[in-house]
Amino acid sequence: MTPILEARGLVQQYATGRSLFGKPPSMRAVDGVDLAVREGEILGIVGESGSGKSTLGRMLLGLETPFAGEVRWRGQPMPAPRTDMWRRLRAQMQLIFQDPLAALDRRMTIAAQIAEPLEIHGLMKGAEAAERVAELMARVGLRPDQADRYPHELSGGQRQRVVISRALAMRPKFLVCDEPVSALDVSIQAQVVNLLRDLQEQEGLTMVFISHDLKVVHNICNRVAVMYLGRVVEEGPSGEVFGDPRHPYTRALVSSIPKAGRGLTDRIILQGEPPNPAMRPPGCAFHPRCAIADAACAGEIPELSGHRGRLTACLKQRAIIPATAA
Amino acid sequence: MLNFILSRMARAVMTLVMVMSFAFIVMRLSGDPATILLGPDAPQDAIDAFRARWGLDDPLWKQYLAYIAQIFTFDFGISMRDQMPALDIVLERIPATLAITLPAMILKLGIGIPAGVYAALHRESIADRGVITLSIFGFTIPSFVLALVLVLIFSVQLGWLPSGGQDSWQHAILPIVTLSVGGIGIMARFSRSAMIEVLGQPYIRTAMAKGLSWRDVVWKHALPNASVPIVTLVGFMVGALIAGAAVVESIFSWPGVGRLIVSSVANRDLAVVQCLLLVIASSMVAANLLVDIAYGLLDPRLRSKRSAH
Amino acid sequence: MTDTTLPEGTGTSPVKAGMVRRLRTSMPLVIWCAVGWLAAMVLTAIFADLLRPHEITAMSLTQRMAPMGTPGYWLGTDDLGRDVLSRLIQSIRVSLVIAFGATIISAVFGTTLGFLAAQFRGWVENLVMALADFQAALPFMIMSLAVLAFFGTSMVLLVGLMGFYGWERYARIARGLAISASAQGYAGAVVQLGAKPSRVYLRHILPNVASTLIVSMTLTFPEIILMESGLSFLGLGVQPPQTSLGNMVGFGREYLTRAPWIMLAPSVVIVLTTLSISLLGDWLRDRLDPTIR
Amino acid sequence: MAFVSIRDLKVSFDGVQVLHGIGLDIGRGEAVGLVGESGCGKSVTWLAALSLLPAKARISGSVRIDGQELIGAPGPEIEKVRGARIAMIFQDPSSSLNPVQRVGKQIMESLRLHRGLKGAMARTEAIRLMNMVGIPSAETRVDLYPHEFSGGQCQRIMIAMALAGQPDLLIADEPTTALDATIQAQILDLLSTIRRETGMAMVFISHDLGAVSAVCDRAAVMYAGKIVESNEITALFAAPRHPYTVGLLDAIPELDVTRARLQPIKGTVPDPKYLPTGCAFAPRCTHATDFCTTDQPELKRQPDSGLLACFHPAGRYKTETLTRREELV
Repeated sequence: MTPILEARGLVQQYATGRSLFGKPPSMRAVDGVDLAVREGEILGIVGESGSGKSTLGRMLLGLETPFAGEVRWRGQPMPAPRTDMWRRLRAQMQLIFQDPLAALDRRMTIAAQIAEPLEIHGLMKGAEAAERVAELMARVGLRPDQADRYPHELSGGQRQRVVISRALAMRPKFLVCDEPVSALDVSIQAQVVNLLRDLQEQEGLTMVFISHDLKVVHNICNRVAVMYLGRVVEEGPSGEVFGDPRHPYTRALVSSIPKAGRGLTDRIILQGEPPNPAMRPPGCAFHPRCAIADAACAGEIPELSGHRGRLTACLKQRAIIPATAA
Repeated sequence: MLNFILSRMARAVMTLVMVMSFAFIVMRLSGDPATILLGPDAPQDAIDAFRARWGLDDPLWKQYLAYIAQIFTFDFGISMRDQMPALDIVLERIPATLAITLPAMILKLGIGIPAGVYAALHRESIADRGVITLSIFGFTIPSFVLALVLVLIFSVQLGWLPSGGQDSWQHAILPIVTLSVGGIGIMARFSRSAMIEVLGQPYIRTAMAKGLSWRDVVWKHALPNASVPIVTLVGFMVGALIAGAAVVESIFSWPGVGRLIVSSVANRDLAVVQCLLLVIASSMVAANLLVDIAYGLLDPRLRSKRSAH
Repeated sequence: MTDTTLPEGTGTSPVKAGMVRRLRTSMPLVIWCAVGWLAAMVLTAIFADLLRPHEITAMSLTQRMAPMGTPGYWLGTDDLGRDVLSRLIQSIRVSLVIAFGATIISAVFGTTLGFLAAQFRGWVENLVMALADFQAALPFMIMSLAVLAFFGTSMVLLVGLMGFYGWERYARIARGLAISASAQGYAGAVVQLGAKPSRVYLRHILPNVASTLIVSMTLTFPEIILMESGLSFLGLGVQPPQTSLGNMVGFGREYLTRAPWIMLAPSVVIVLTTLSISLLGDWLRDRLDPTIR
Repeated sequence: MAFVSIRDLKVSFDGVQVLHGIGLDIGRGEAVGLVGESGCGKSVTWLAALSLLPAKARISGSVRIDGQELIGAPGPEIEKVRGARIAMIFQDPSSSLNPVQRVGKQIMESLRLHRGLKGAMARTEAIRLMNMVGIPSAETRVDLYPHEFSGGQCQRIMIAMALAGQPDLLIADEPTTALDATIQAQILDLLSTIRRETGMAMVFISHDLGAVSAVCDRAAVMYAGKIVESNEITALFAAPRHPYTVGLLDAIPELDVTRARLQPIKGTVPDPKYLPTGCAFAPRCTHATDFCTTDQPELKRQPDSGLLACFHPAGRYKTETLTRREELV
């Protein structure tokens, strides 16, 4: 399958402050990511805070211009943000935010907000638009009587449904969901995850699903990329990556998930400081916390490459594989 | 910390340069600086000499640089009324102004902050309502109305205090009271809301959960945090004091900087006005710099941030 | 996800439909009085020509310094025998026109600059913020005095000058709110739907920040009245034969002992007006926007 | 007798009742989990017990520690309990520490208060505690400010501060919610280690069933201001009986099963202002009958183990539930 969206060598950096003398210090949020999203798949991006996963998501959508590298949508380069071409492209790709209350205008009814993309892109008006809004609301499980409500009158799960239906209004092809269920209660999370799965199947959407919650990512995604300090350290089908993690960071991440009904046994507890993009260690960024790192790891940045049919970025890959095979 | 102070100083210098540019632009827009600084009645040869000296026929950017250089040599021109250097006239008036503004500042802080903090600690009580009401009255009564009412009561009716002049310490009482009332109100109100905000923070709950007595929670945790925003307001207070001095000194015939600015504006003694503008701006900028440094000392988070904003 | 914010819904924001009703149902008496007084002032300003019993410059040499209660001159007359009530009515009009005009100029100017700073960032933002710092560093009164000294006093200049009062506050508020709305908020969401900046700012950000800006206006409005009356009191604002509240107080100051009524009436009007707006602003702030101080 | 015992604790804010009679016993050295979604009252229970709620909260019922009543007790008496007997740590560690005071000083404050340590001795002990909770190079970092530590380290400092008073019971209110997965694992590990070493009791408040089962012996599930089920951890997870507990467990995806559709609980958590008259969970419950919508079930001791408040519990051998759960595996 040809990828619908392709990212090559993406780098993003921000100035972290101002200096009176010399160059202002900068922080690399994303540090060289290659990624291909295939049509109709759900690609998960997991990582902890500071891994650059949200920045990557915004660059994939063209909301931010990368410092280096490029994003191609259906083979074409991504137009610069806030140009007319870019605005037209928004009809095909949409972002779903973590906090639905913040993403909605609290002074507009939800029907007006769902209709907004239709107005912006001049697609339909009046009765036709109202019909489409009603259809969209039904699609995401909102009741018709909620059309005239304001966002604060709805519950968290319902608000996220509004955001989702607004994103779907233009029948987009590509959706980036940035932590869409993290702010929701456990029992509501499952409702929204199921909704996203259904929509993806029925509308043939391509999705990038960004989350720190491995369990949710595993449930919804076909393929997953694990990020650490701005780089992808492991990529593959989600069953394989979570079932048999290869990179030491992925292994620790998978192991850190407490399982209901089981105690704290056989867990890999990572030591050391949490990752800080402003102070990236030399070489493999993970080596200071890695149990199997040696001097070589501090000297060379490992590239994401194939080892026994799996993509990992670890110099010790050869050392791990015999150990697990034995 | 050094970096922090340096960045604040850079900002202070920037502001000063902007004030000078402001004075330059206003001066150029309003007419010929030679007649402005020397007065309309100056003899023609004096005007010509002035023009030659300050290069008024040069391009504007050269004039601007010359103007800045002039200011850095503390040459602000000659007062057209008194034929004295403008700076000398201004400096002569400063002690009188300090004599009323410093006590007023002490009153503002000494009464305003405790009242606001007390109100915040006893929310919804009678004392709280009293503080809110008095503070609103405090800053809605114009200083000139208050001054006249005070004169009417204490000088005209009761005859206890003099209504103007600078002969004894009694003369300073009414100006000081007038100057401080509005500021006390603002200070009390702001301290109250700063304190209420701090009391709602999670670390106050932590301090309570630790087992500290309420008194210790307030003194050791709430007040040090509330002092951070309160200090910023002190910077604004300095500006308000100088502006207030213009009105109050005029009413009470107090021979300070404020009265000087009003009279020189009325007489269009522009060299003095320009000098006053720069002197006042410098003192304001210096006060704000001190406030910024105090701010940095009180809040360790600011110190380590390199960014100026 | 903490439970301490219970009960849910207490912190929710008001919406247009419910707002007016909620404001009306629980207005305390003092706010009613404030609103009543302000309405009276506005009506006085509008119908000043009809309400004035005498011309403001009409001198009656036989009735000089007539005390309050003199038939035909209910608030007395001044040293030239001009009717204090008529002058007061005209002063209310002048002072309110200046204050309203200046408040609107300053709000529009500041908000526009703030939005520009938020939209373009970079050097535009730095310039706006540097100007705001400059404005805050120099007492406005002193700046006004300097400008008036160089240019002389005129009504247009006075309104224009007062229109700069407090713009930096609106600019800071508008910039801050617009940036936070764009970063992770509703404005950012609408931008990524493909909306143009005009739609984002006019349809979304402006209605959302309006309540905060209105609260700021209730803060600057009385301050502008105080500023204008202060300047006029010093003889540097509104010039005779025109009259304003501060101008009247300044004039009456000469006759403090012999004819206190000349300054009394305008003083009371100034105090009641600024007090009413401050009370109303305070109350509005508590009701509309609990998040700002 | 239980070390801390809560009886019929009720709390309301502005006339809206959020706790509807909580009863809970904590034994010495026991680790008890308190599970529930946001707004169910799990934190309010302990904030009420220690009088840490805002003044507008109306509290009734009884909280006893070794027989001493805390509800309505005078301020100084509660202050003697806080920190010394019951310590508490909170969800957001970074904002729970005083930002303008050095962390060492904040720990030493507790040491002076509860153990009378001063000066160099307090400092040495503060460094020892920081080492104990796993702050590297504590000697040099004792004089840093909270913003110079990461969120996970701030939580470690909070724990050190709580340990300074050598409490008998530690209340951990969502201590890992704001932290990343690998840091969460570190803190959970630290809490279990400390409990093993000091033998203090712990109440672990969390919405994360996995985290609770990692550190607790026993757990109580709360819904809409009530405890609906409580049992030993193993029994609770192996054979949940309240439909809400069952629903929560089914709603969480697992890493080691196939990617089947999740089984969400329908509907939303009720608004505390408009609670249903019967069982608060009835509108969302698949087992509910008409009776459930009119009558409130009591929390009753069950024959085998645990407590349960439900008229139609999911039986251990109820085929319907079993098949549903089997589908997942």
